[in-house]
Amino acid sequence: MNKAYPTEELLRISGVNPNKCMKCGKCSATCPAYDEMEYHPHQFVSMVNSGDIEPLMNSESIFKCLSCFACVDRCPRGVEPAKLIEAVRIAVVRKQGNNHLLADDVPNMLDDEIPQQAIVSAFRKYSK
Amino acid sequence: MKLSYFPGCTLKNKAKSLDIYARKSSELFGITLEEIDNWQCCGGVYSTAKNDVATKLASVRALKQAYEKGQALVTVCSACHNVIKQTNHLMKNDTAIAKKIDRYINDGSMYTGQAQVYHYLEMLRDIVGFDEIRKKVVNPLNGKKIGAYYGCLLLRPSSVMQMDNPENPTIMEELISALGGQSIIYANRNECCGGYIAMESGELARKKSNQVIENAKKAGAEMIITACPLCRYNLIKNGSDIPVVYFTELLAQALGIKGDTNE
Amino acid sequence: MQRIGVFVCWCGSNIASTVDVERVSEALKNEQGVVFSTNYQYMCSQAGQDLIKSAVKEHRLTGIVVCSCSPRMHEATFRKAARSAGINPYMVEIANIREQCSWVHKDIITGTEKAIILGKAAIAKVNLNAPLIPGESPVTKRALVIGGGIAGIQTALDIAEAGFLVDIVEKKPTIGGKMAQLDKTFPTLDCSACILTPKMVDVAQHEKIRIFSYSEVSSVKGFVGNFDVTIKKKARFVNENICTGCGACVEKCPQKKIPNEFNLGMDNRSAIYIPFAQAVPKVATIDPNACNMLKNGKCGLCARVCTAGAIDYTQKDEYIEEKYGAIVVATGFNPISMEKFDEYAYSQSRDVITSLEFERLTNAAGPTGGKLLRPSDNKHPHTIVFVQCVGSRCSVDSEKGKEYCSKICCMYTAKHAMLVRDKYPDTEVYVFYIDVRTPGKAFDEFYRRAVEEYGVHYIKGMVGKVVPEGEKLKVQASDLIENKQLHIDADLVVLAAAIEPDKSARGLATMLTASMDTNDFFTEAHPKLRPVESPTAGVFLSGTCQGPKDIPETVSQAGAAASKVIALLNKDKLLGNPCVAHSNEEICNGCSQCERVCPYGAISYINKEFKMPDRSIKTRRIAVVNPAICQGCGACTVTCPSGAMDLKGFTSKQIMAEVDAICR
Amino acid sequence: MQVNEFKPLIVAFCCNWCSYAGADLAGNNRLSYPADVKIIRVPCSCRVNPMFVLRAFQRGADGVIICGCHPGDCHYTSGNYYTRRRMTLLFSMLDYLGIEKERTRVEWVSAAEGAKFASTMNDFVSKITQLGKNKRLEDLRCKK
Repeated sequence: MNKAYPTEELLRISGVNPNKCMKCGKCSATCPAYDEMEYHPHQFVSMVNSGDIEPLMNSESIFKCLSCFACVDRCPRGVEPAKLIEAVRIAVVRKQGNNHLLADDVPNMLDDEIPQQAIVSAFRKYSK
Repeated sequence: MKLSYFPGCTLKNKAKSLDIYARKSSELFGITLEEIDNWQCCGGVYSTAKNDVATKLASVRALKQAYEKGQALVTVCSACHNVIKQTNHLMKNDTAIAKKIDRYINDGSMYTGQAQVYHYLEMLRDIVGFDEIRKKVVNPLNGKKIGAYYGCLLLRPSSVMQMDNPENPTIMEELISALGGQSIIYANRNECCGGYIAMESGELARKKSNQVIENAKKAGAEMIITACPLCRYNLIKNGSDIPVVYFTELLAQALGIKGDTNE
Repeated sequence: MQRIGVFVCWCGSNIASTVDVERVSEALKNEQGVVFSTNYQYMCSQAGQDLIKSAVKEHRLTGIVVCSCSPRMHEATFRKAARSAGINPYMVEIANIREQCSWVHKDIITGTEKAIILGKAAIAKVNLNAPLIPGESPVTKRALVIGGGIAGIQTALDIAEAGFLVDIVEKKPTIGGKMAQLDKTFPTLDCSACILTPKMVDVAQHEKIRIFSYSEVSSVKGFVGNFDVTIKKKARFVNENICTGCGACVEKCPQKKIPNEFNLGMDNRSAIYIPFAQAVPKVATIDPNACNMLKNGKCGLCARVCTAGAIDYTQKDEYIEEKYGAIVVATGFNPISMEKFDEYAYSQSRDVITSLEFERLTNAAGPTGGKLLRPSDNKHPHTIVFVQCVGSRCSVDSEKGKEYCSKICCMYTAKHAMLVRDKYPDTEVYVFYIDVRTPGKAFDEFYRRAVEEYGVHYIKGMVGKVVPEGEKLKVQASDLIENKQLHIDADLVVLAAAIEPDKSARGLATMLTASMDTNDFFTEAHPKLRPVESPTAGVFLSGTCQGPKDIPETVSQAGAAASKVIALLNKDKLLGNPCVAHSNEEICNGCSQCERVCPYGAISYINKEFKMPDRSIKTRRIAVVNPAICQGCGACTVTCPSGAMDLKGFTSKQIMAEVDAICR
Repeated sequence: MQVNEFKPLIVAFCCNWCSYAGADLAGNNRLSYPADVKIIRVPCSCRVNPMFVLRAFQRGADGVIICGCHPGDCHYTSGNYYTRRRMTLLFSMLDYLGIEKERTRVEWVSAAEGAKFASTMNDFVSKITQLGKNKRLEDLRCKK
């Protein structure tokens, strides 16, 4: 289990002010990975704000975000939910033994055509 | 004219044609792309976390080198461009982080985002000019219907990237028409292909890529062009039955540097 | 040398409990110029005022200091008393020893000390007071209304009904504004044209009203009661007085492919056109950018078919100068551009439309004759998605739309949804909302009817992306209550675009020196108590130029603005504020600094001849303040490098004397 | 002159439309602040000539505060912007002359902000009390 991070810390790391959110749900409306996520972008914003962080840290949702910034760009209030998801994800993978992607797993994921870019990106996103 | 050039890891391996034709084509317009010395991989994705400093070092080194040479920095790969441009923006706007990074690099002068960063497409539009390109076309595309695929990295976050209207971009469409092709506008051209999720969840990548391909095809596209090796990989891997090529290949073909790109 | 009387008020116990009034009146007795000092229980009462009057007589007072409550409370009372005692009302100064002394200090010793100092400061000031006489200016009994929408129409009618002349300046070829484009109006669903067009006819027929259509205000000079306005009457290439509006020219015009502004470009009009059947004035206008005759001299068909001989290809822009006593701004609104919201594919699909376009699509006089058909293929849409708050309620840092709520969208969207379900029950209608805001008489009931009786699907959530694919619009949205992402294959998507002030308002505000907020809405003189007046005297606000509002609100504000105008025009003379700036022509060097800081344009320059010591005549440029325009802020007095500019009633010497008295 | 406890002398210039009304509201609500504050009413904060501020210090004031409408709310549309610019310059010059920046202040107080007026004055007086008597610029010839 991942112990909860304090809200303030996540807000500091992400630079996000969740109080700006007007709860319109456009982030979740535009999210391409919505169906794969247990918690959706708008929930990240409201749950971090209310300190309900542990479920987020223990959820696979943090690894489903594609960092495509659609939520950031389309948010009418400038909340930047993707940055908050990134902060939670970093809080998780930085902990000892929490790497989501291990070097040993990689060979099985590869095919002849996969670009290097995919591998480095995945490592940066999923591991310390 | 000489510009600094950051090719990136993939362009040296799987996406060699993105790299080669970018260099060759620019020579035709009197622009030499000078590869940055000892460049390091940008990391593929930009980390937005304020406590993530180390991942920015490679980009800052490249930016700094370009700036010290008095040159703008050009990238072709969407991912590299995204990381480098966002890092540059951060250096310009967050002095605390710029200072931290300065302590790592420790070479006597702090970098604060002074370099100019261009994506190769921006270079074509803003330095060369599409009219100039039009004049140099020897093998026009004869009205071929081509859908530009931007993906997410080129355009977003738009306040930083500032390449084009993030919801209705025109830069690749203008290139296509300069090369004599017919650009096909389709709504999913700025939606994510799935990106690195291909490693983790092939299913999601397939779904996203298919949405792009389907939308492009229904709009009438016979070919898709992209600036991103990962986009190209995802689209092809997930069964695109129309060709997906790098925009530089198309450019080189129209300029007479390369043979037909229709495989 | 002044002869000053000091009157210290107890205000019952309000002052007397924390200020030793006896000691105060005693202490002030020996101040410079004071010849009489007393205290009384209630200075503002009739007896208190009589006390002042008799003291003026008895002690031949030339100045009065009242130590009492705030001047904001009773300055006017004591000035009136002074006048009836025969001295200039501006020889009265108030020392505020209640709000700013007895009520905020607990201790009688400190309270008394402070009251004495405040009294001394007031005495020091009165010593330097001079009698002031407010300037008078005549009032031109004619009003100008800028904008001919429902706001301008209502204001003009109300003013004219009171018997004053009114001119309406409308930049389009016809009056009517946005309301003329609407189909039905909420919450009663009466037809917009049916209630508007009779009013347009009233305007046209009213003997007191003149309409300058296809015209713009090009300059405004002067001040309240005396505005000099130049109106540019754009060349319409048709003689308005002769044209009968028969429409023969429109029919014959070969150039028929011009996007029709009235239908928001959803159909075409000819190069010579009448915007709509009930246009007022009902005369044709030639679009110079489209007319072949005007562009290259090849055509002239309209002139040939016009039996009245009204066509005049040589017509030029005309400038009309007119004087007005009051100006009403009624410049209205427009939906914002959807350029920054292209995730909704507005520029990619003709089937993604704004709500105003939807109005035209359902209007019997619209491009489809009132049948709800998709613009792309003229097919009947079976699934319609309405998106609310497109561009409203955006934060500044998102750099997309407007920060404010556009106020009318919730209601018109409910109206649209309801009308669709009523006329086409086979249509599924989805409304995506963030909040449904329905404050207003019978408004919430209306919205509930849309949901409960008409079965409109209201979904809390926002649309994230619209993807045109084949014949469908794939709408991706969130349903926050069900915590689901929805995918709807829609036939038509309607965007409730935020509204913004008309672009012409900015330039107009500069001409009028009327202030605007950051959104380019005109600001009111007081947000609560003077909502239809601009802070600039003589300029009034009507309708959405002041802020988003619906038709009933617009009409009430229009009437309110009219009543303010009527009250102004009813006066034969206007009394100004005598506390205005004044330039000492001996010192002024005509540097123009004061002119630049004056927010009202009250300062101008004249060349004046001065006799030099050697009897020669020298002409010098000097500043002259127009006391009717000056509002007395004093910005010029501080900016003046030579010290020539001073403010009557608040002269530098007076304020310094107060400083000295306090710091003594 | 016998001084047991230092009581500062503070001159407050208040614009007629916002801050003076704010001060009145503080009174209406009985929100107390030290009697050391003496208010001079001006039509607009932009009427305050730097000369007045200098005069106050010359005559022995320990602090000068200028209160106006909030930016954007000026009754005369732009007066407070002039105030802000002028006073920024004046205050830095005064600082250079040795009159600490804390002794001078520009505050925006609306007619609705009685509480803000009182708290601003309390704060200002306590800051000035800490600083002590102002000796700079004081013209001893003015003292009787």
